[in-house]
Amino acid sequence: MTPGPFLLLAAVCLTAGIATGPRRPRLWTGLSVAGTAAGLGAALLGLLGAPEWEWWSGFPVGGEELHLRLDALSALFLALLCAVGGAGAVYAGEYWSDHHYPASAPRGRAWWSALLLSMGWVLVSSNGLHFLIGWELFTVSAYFLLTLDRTRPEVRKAGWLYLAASHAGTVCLFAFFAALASRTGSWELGPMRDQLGLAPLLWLALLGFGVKAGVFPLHVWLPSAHANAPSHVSAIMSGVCIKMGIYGLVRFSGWLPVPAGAGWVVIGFGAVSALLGIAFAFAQNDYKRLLAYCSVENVGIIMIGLGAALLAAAQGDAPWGRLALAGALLHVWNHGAFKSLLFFGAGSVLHATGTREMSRLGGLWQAMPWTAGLFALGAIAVSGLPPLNGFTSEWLVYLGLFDAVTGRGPAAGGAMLAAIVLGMAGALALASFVKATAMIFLGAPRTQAAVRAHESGWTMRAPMLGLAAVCVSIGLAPVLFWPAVARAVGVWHPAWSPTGAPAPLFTLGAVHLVLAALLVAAAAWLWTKAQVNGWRRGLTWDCGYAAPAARMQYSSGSFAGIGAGWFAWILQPVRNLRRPRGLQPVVALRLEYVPETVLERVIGPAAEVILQVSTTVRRLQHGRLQSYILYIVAGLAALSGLVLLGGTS
Amino acid sequence: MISLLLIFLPLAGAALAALWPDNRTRPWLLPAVGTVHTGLTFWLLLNPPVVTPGAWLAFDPLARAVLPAVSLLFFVCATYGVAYLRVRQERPNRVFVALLLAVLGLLSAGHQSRHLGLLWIATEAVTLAAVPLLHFNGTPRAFEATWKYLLVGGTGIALSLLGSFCLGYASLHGGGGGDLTFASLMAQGTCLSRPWVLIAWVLLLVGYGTKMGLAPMHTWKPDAYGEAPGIVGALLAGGVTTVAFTAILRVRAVVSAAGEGAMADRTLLVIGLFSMLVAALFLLGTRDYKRMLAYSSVEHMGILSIGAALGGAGVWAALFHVWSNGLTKGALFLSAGNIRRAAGSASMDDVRGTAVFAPRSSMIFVAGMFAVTALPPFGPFFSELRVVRAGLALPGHGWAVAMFLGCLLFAFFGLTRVVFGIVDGRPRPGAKAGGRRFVESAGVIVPPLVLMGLSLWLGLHTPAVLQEAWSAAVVQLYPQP
Amino acid sequence: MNTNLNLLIGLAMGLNLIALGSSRLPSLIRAMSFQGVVLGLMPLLMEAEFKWTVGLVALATMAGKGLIIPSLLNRAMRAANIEREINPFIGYVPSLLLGAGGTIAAVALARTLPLLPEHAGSLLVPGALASVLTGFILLIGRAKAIAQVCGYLILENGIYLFGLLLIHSTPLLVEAGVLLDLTVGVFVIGIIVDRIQRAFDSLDTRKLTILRE
Amino acid sequence: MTTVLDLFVRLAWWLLLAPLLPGIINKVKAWVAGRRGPPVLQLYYDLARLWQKGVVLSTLASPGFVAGPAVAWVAVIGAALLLPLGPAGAALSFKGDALLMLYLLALARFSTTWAAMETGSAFEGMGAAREVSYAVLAEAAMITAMLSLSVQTGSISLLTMLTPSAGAGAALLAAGLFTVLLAENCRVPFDDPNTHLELTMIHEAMILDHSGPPLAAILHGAAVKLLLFAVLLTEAVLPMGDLSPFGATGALLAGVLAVTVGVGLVESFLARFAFRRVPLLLTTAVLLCLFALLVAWKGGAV
Repeated sequence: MTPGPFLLLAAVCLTAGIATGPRRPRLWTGLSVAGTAAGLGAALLGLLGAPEWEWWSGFPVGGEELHLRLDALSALFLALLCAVGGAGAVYAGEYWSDHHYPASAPRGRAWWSALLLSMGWVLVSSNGLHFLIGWELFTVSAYFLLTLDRTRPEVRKAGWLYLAASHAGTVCLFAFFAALASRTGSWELGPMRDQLGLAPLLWLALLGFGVKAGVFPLHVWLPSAHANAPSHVSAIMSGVCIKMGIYGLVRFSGWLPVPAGAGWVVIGFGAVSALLGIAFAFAQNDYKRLLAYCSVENVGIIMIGLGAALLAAAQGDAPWGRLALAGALLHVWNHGAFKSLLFFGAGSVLHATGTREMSRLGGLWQAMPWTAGLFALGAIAVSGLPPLNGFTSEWLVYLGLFDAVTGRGPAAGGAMLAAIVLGMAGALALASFVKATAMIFLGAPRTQAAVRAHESGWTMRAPMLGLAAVCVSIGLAPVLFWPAVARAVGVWHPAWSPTGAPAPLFTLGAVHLVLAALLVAAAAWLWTKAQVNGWRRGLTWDCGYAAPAARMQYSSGSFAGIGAGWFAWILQPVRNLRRPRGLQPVVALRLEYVPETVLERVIGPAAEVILQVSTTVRRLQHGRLQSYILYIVAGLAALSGLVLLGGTS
Repeated sequence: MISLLLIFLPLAGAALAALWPDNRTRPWLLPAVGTVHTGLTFWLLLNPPVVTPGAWLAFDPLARAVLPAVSLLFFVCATYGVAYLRVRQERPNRVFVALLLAVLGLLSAGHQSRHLGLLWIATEAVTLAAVPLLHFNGTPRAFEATWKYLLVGGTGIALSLLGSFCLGYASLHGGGGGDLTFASLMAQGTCLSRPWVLIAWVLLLVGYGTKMGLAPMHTWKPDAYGEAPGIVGALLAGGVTTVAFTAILRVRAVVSAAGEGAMADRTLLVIGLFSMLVAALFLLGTRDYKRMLAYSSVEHMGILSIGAALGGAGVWAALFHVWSNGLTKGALFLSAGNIRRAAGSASMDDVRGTAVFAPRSSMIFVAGMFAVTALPPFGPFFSELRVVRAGLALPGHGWAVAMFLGCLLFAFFGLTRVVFGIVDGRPRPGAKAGGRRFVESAGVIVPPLVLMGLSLWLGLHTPAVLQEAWSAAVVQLYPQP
Repeated sequence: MNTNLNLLIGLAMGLNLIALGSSRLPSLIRAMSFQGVVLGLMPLLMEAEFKWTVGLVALATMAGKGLIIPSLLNRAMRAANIEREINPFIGYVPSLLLGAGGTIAAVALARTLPLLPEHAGSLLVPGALASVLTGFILLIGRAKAIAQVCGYLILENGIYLFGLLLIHSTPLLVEAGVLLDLTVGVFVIGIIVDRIQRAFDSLDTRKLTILRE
Repeated sequence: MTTVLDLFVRLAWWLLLAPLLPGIINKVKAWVAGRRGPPVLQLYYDLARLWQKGVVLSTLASPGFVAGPAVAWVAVIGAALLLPLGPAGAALSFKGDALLMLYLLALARFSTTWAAMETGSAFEGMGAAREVSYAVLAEAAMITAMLSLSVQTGSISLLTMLTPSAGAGAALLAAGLFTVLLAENCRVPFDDPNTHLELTMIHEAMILDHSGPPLAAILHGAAVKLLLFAVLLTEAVLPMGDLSPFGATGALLAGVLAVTVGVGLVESFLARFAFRRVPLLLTTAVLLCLFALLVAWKGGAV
């Protein structure tokens, strides 16, 4: 039983989805679900020990014959793609319905299928040229999905930023693949660790894929894109698209020889992303931006794992690298699951209230208990707390780092710092998500919009339930998922090919199971006890203040105040403060907004300079013919100079 | 002698058009001649004729590698022309049609001429024939553009003639019998007098480079493309420039036969990169979407000359790019022409939301923009990627490739900025062409669509015969000793 | 025979300087047309015995450069009844100095280039370079369209001069040069007289700067 | 069977012993101040009384308001069970349990802050914000401490990590852990458990609106957490492995007592810091642990 037929079925369904999507929403949903299910089947086959599947076809595309390959590594990412893709398709049916968006919803369905198709193509194609084709197509279809609501200028702006940044990355990949092809003499991809000459190319890949993965400081496009996209698009962009960057990194750091120091660079980027990403997240007031920056953090965690693995591989395949990489790959799944869940939740909040500002929400749990509960679950998972999946993968990464430290190898120092950073990032993530859930769902509604909120329908809740189930099951039974991850690790580095779990995953799973049971039991017990003792509802005591108003609640800005203060050096918050004056102050105001520092403080000025140059140069085309002819003479002179310069051949 | 037929058939068509009485039916001559011409060229492409060594005019491998693209482009533009001229009933099209056909004939002559002087004459003639096409719109802006085109282009022409003289004198000085066919010049090889060859190369590069639109001799381009009808722009960008490019290729072959290949490649590389840089900088700021196309064309001419500088593989890629860029640019020019007629202006400042009132053209325009900025699976992606690969294959060209890619990136920024700037948003009230609604009839939509399709097909499944033709051309330019 | 030829070339070079120095269009046109006639004579001098092709070239040149185009230009001037002042971008004295310096440089440069024995003594190469340079100076330094056309013609005369080096071996190429005159014809008739005049009611190219950037 | 028995004994130790510590602390403070002070068993009485009381729920509170304390309580107990008790070892010990313990404490923090945010009261919000923010530094300190212990012992399992003494860096580690203990358990100088000025409180501010059984769960959980840190500190510093079972038990008890008294003394002699100086102190704790780590690493003793 090979994955081939499943992949074919998936491709057919999704292609049909592109064709039928605009006209036939129901059929499209069916096709998408069927296609992703088939793809998931293929992925599972690849993960559950089917031998690496390869397929050549004589049919050339772009002058290169098709060469598809599905090994455990690509299957791992394919599984994630299919899970989120299917869930998103269902979710979109209600969230971005023809009724609400008659203009863009049909377009959106077609692009969604195109996105899934092209990402799947990237995952299975084993030819540089085809990889690039898929890569570009998925970038562009993501762009058109992101800008579904083109009427809003800020959406267009975010979309353009995304497109520009992605193209910058793509240019690096052009160079990378072209150099690879010109050095190996063919576009074919595959393991080539023995050709040591190729090592330097990995730097190009790091740059190109890093942009897509949203590694700090290459993440500039990410926050605005994820915040302004329709939420199901944010979910797949954050859950899957940026993982394609990770896929590229893992894939090629596994296939190519690794330059010395790459491990240090990767782990360094990871640490920076993890800490600064979550620091930015903590300071946000827009909950979708908060989720976006949190993705930067999680990519950082994954990069820490990958970097540790690279270091280990460089030091004679120390086994702790295997743990770290396994943790990183498992975190790819976990982040995909809970971040999509959170974005779906954010979507239904946005759907219900129409605002992305936490300071305009509050008390939504009464109106939308399902969303609140599921979002809370996602929050616990993303904060890396037991007994959910987030902790499982972070725990593996920790183990890798701790082993590296106890091994006292040359990598110990880096591992120490990484572990400490990981700890701080975890605590900050917890803070951020306590803030997010509390500001959105707890307390009293701060605006009428929050009062009028309503729960979303089943087609939006069902995908969230599915993803929540994934989070819970990876948390409670990590052993079940270990073999898949172990195979992927084995593909990355044959020396680490599958053996038993190096960590007591079974014990952890058992502990999680017991813990979960006890938590539920204790909660129920306390609840009943409270009921038995009898309770009454009363106004929040609030130190005796008689008439507490919603506006008096702790706001998201003040909640983040302390933590954001510590990172003010990088957050560069822009404050607009008007203190109350006089005995009876009429107006008092304290607005704080955290800019995207790298974009607005670094790239913005640089762009200004370039535009200045462009303006200066464009003055030369001032319409005076005489100077045009002078230019010709100048060109003549310059070329003659060039010829005479090195003319002695 | 089919190669002569390729030249004289369109010229005859031109004469017929000049005599044709009826303004309404005259445009049909364009597709009629175009069909036959394209048929002939592709027949020749499929079974190439044997070339007599001394021939002055022949369908040699280089012509075979490029001319069909020009002919194909002309054919599609001709079908567009019918619909376009129907829209422009108010203007007499006698001169326009006749000269379009003449241009086709002269282009065929230029591509096929294997003689230094003949090549120059053909190029000169094309330049002159294109003049009235430029000011078809009859606006003062159009005349200004034409005047600049003539004087700048004329200077270029003059310099290329001087260059031809120098090359001729080099051969004379090297004991040549005054036979100025490229074959015999290459045969003379290192006998050619080196100083004269160097001078000739510089003059010819600048001269034909002016025609091609390489910076800093590109100044006529934005004006001409900005003011000419879309169909003329497409033909200039996809046809006339290619004659100049092939001319440079032929001369370069002679120069490298004279042992100065390295020098020639260096100059080509530098001028190519400079063109791309200038184009990128202009694209970052331009606010006129037709002039934007002109700068984009400058950029792609830069790509061509870089390709020509990168040895056999590079030339192969460049010939590929002649096809892919010509066809894709054609689609862009035609759809831009539609948008221009629908919106009544070519400036970003007064055009917005074309997706609302010209949806199909806008769609093609956006798609073409992505295609021309190397979005797979369209043709330019593959040709440009091959240029990059050829560059990385050569030692010590890393900086050039880096600069090449950087320019591509900035050009992308500029193009997307302008294109999305006009396509998106809410249309301005009352920005209409003479109040008359522009209908996106099949006649003006299908041709650009066809061109996009061709570009796609070229990329996804580059026909073996074309690849073979390009390889043959490379062999002609880089004869194995 | 070379001496006579050099005499004529010297004359042509002198006419370059006059063209650079002349401050009124008519005198510029006159200098240019006289140079055309001079150039027309040269092929006849270069030939030991009369060849009809050469004669044809000579005749065409004299007719084109000496008569037709100057008359067209004069007609254009009258039709456009523009004031005769040239009002240059580059002043007359600087132009003259540039031209003179250029001529000297041309002579110096020509000495370094290898020539066939039969051309060894002739001033053809320096003369050609000098005229080309003069042409460029006029094209760059003059505002009036007609003055620029004259500049172009002188540039082209330089090229023609150079072509004479090849008149034995490849007469066709030289004859092709005559096509350039056609270009000028197109300039003059097609553009200047009717169009620009009508569109801008002036021939001052400083008005032709709508299209920019 | 024995394992079940063992489990019960441990639970008894943790659940029953924990409430003693706050009593002792208060006694020490009273003694220093020359007062008689509340009886040592005061907390037991309070818990018993609260357990019988009814509950007042804020109108805004969701079920999470009651579930939060329960979750926190279970999480803390779970963390405590992972900690070895001198010679008795741990109930369950596996590679990486140290990290699980830290993250169980984090889970407790999450649920208490969550419950605090339920009421929409500004004071509770303030307390929660402080709790989660200072936890960032405390977490860093704890991870560093764990790192130094595992470098010391070459293991990531609490049982083996805590058996020997922390070696050369013991003093530094002790100081660092003690500071973290004060911060994590909201004692002076970070927080004042028995002030009544809400603006200055962390933990107390968070539980303003709790009452009845949930409040009991919170208080008891806090006591267990205090005991947990005391045990951790003691075992990290003292070489438990080298002592006889009785000696070890005695040492453990003595250590815990010493830590408790120490806390009491600190509370009586130190005033609460201004909040802007709190991060400084916590950073010092991190640095202390970091130095301990470096000593353990470069000390090269394995």
